[in-house]
Order: sequence, then C-alpha cells, then structure tokens
Amino acid sequence: MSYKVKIDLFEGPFDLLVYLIETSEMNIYDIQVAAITRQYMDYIQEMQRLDVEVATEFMVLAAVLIEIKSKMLLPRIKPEGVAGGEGDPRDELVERILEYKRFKRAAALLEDRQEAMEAVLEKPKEDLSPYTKEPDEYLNLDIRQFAAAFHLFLHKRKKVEEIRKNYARVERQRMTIEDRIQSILRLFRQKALKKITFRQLVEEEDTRFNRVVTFVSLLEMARQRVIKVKQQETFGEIVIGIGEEAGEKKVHDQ
Amino acid sequence: MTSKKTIKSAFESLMFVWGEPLDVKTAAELFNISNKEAYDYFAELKEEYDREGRGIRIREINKSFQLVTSSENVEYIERLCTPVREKRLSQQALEVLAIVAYRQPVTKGEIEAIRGIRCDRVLEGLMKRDLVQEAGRSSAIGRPILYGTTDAFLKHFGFQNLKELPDIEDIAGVMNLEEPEEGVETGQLTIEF
Amino acid sequence: MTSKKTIKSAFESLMFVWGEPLDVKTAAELFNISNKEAYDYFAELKEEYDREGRGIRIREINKSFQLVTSSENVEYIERLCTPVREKRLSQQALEVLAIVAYRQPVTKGEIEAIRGIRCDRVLEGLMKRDLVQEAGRSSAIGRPILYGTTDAFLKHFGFQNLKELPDIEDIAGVMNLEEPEEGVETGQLTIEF
Repeated sequence: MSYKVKIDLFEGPFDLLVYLIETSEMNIYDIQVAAITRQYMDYIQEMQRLDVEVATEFMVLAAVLIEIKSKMLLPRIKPEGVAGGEGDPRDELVERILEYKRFKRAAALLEDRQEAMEAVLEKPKEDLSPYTKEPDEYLNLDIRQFAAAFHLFLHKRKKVEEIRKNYARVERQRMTIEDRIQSILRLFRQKALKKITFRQLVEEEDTRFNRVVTFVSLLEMARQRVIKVKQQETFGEIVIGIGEEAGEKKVHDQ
Repeated sequence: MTSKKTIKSAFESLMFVWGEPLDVKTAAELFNISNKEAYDYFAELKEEYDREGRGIRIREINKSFQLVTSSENVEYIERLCTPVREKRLSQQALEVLAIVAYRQPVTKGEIEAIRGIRCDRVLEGLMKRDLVQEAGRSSAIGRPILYGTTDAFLKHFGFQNLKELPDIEDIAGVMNLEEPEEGVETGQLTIEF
Repeated sequence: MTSKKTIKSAFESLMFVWGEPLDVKTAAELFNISNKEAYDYFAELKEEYDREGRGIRIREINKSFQLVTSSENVEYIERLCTPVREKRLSQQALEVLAIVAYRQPVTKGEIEAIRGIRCDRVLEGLMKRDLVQEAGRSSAIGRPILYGTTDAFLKHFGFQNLKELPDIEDIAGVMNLEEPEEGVETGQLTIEF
C-alpha cells in the first residue's frame, strides 16, 4: 500500500476521501470512481488488518462509492424530450465533497485565528471588594434559583459523597497517642480494673489506624512503666495491668 | 452632565478593573447616556490606542469592550513570564465549530450530514467550553435543538461579531478549482446517505 | 537594538499582564538596557498618562511600576461594582444555603470540602440574614460548630418543615431544570473538586 497513514489522522469518511482524491491529483469534477473506491477500500481493509476500529460511518461511504461505481458502468439513458436526464451519478458526491472542503477550509481559518489570538493577553479582574460598598444584598431568592444551586452541587454528588467519607475519616484519624494513653488510663481508673487484655482494647477501635495508635500507645506506656504487659505463651493473649508509675500519670477526666 | 473626557477616562478605569469584556449597555447606564453614545466613546478610545501604538489595546466583542495586550508584544511578555492560555481546539472540534459558526442556527443532524460522522461528543465539548450554545429548536420533525456560537467564541478567535467571519463561499478560488458549470448549486444540500 | 517606542509599548504590556509592581531592574534585563534607561522610560510613560488624564495611571513604588486606576474614577468603579438595583443573593450564597439545607446539621469544614472553597464570609452573611443558624456541635475532634437552616428559611419557601424540601433525586424533574454541563461556569459559581 502506498498510503500508510494512521486512521486517527482522519476526522471522518469525507476527510479520508478528500485526502485520497487530493493525493491522486484527481480533478474533483471528474473523479475516477473505480480507482478511488479501490483506494478507499484498501485503506479500510488496512485499518481493519491493523485492528483499528473502523467507524460504521466509513463503511456507509464505502457503500455509496460502490453504488456510484456500479451506476457509472451503466449506459446513461437520456429519455428523449427530457432535458438533462439523470445527470452524472457522481454529482451528489461532488457536492458533498465540496461542502465538506468548504468547512475544512473554514476550520483551517479558525485555527490560524486561534493561534494568532494567543498573542493577545487579557488581565484578570481586579479584586473588586474594595469597591463594593456594603453589598446591598437583599434576599430575593426563589425556589428555582435555590434548587438550581443545589442541583449543580448534586450533579457531582458521587464525588461529594466520596469527599464526605474522606473528610469524616480524616477527622477520626486525628486520634493521637496522647489521647489514647489518657483514655486507656481512664478506662483502668473508672472501671477500677486491674487487668485488661490487648484484644479487648483493640476491639474497641473500628479503624486500622486507631488500632495502630492503640498498640503504639501501649508500647509507649510500657516504656514509661505506666503499665505492665504479660504474655504467657507465644501468640497468646497479651494481658495489660496497671504499672508502678501509673499514679504519677495525670489522668484527665472529661 | 458628565463631560466626554471624564466618561472616557472612567471607561478606561472600568475596563481595567473589570478585566472581562465590559458591556456597552452597563457602561451607558452608569452615566445615564445612550448606548450609542457609550459605544462611540469606547470606539474612539479603541481607535486612539491603536493609533498611538500602545502596548495596551482595546478589543470589541459583540458590543463589549476589553483591555488586552498588543499582540506585537507577546514575545517580550513571554520573556517575563509564561502566560496561562486556553487549550487549543482539536481538528475535529474546529471543523464542527466552523459548521456551527457559518450555518447557525444549525441542528446536530445537519452538522453530521456535512462531516459524514457523528459529533455528539465534540459538540458536548464545545458547549462545555462555552463556545457553542443552544439556540432554540428547529421547526422540523422532532423539533431538534439548534446550535449557535457564543460571545466566548468571538473572543477566542478575535472576532468583533459574526459578520467578521471570513467568506468561505468562494471556496473554489481558495482551492484552485475551476468553477463548475452553471446549474450546480453549492448552497442547500439534502442528500441522505 | 530595540527602539524606545517599542520598549515603552512593551513596558505597558508587561505592567498589564504582571499586575504587581514591576521591578525596573527586571524590565531592564529583558531588553538589555541600563536600569537608568528603563527607569526613564517608565517615568516618561507615567508622566504621559498623568498629562493625558487617563483612566489608567502608573504608580511608582520603590523602583517598581504598576498600572492602577485613576483615583478620580473610584466613584464610577463603585457604581459598577455595586448596582443600585436590588441585588440578589449571590450564587455562592445560594449554593452554601442549599448544602446546609440538604445536609444539615453540617460543619463548615464539610461545606468547604464539598465546594473546595472557603465559605466563612458566605456563612456569616447567611446567618446575618437569619437563613442559617448554629445547630450544636459535632462530636468530631475540635467539636466544630454544626449549622442548620432556620424557621425563616422554611417560611421563605413556604415549607412547613424540612421534609417538604424537594426530593434530591426529583429536583431536576420538579424544577424542570436542564442538566447542567460539567465545567460550565454559571455566573459566579465555582464548584471545584
């Protein structure tokens, strides 16, 4: 194939057709339909061979080309007395190609303008608050406006839910080791406990983060000898008892 | 009665703080003058800025005026900083936009007939960028939505109004083509494929 | 060698996009001219703007120059920014109010997380208008204030109680609203996530 071009180069079937006509330097008013149809079909097959998804629109135009090709093979009948008769089977196609090229050209003009306009820069609005004399905002809202405002927000409701979830989690995760130490001490004191198991403490916590905080807090408390930790056997229950230094640790009651 | 000089000076200040295109009507109301009068003042200012070759210019977008930089100075500005710019439009977006601009108000079906391919997503993207907007309903069967361009479209491409769109009807000349023999209408096409 | 006229025009463009006071030294370096020369050009421009009584002036701040509006025009700018006509509750305020109404009791943090933008002043305004009130404290860390709507809010919409608020899922149908396009900026609304 002489024209290995990427499919995504073409915006649509007309784009491809125009490209083929132009590269083969055909006169648009005298399109060699057989040749162009062959090229068009080759191209589509090449795309399919490369596993490129070919939009159905490309096939629609292929069918049109084949139809015109077959009409071209028939002798043109001009019934006597009828001026002009059926005309060239290519006429409609030419019209459509011209129409398409017209807008392709317009798109190119717009593209140039777009580029030229990049040299023109705006400035942002100034901070208008110094000029806004006590905004005379007066309440004149109706339910439509109100609903519209909320609707916009709803539009992204899923995201909102996510944020809300994350937001809540962030709040909960703010439990600190300091807090947890205090709460464990309080637990011992309030319930006048002598012992508590590690499992019991951890089960109070619903998030992994808080369980980790609990564990680290216990390590810290053990280091400070605020608690005593015993484990009878490997992987066995860890039992926590109150340590010698516990009395000095100030326990804040809420 | 405020003097012309005062009003013109005020217009400069207003455009400066506002940043965005300032509507002639809004400006006229502030001074209790006619829209025509306000428009003329803006136009005079614009002309003065151009004539003096200033680094700041005034551009008109559909009866609104806005201060912008002179395009000649973009190189110097880029030496100083990297301006934030709108993203350029893709080829397909430009094609669809061209059809909307020249054929407006136009239905999606008409756009698709010209390009031979669906354009829902492109059209959606153009509406999101506020370059295209709905412009009523066609009276055709099913009353399809009509589309048209926005003021943001004019701004993006630097047109004062739609009349400034370059002529594309003499496309044959542009393409170096022989004009077809008479009788070929290039205007209205209704061919269903 | 760049001409004086070109440099002065460029300085105007640079001040325009820069916004902040533009350092003479920085400007001089861009054109490879001496600080003295650059300073003189800025001073000349400033003098021209003053002499012509323009609405935009140049202000010097410690060897830096900045475009500002003429102080004479403050009154007009105020008129532009504060329309005499009845001003409606801003889009921002409406949105915060909507979130409070549907999510109550809700903390300020949650509202801000939803909208991605701070809302202290908006919330304050709504409380001043007696549409929103404090509704206790959250049990979360820091015990942030919870907000809810007031009876005045209900009365305004003619609702007996909060259950009468249009159903969230139905709201589009009830209000016959078009589905807003994502990303389209409607007025001052800025929902950012």
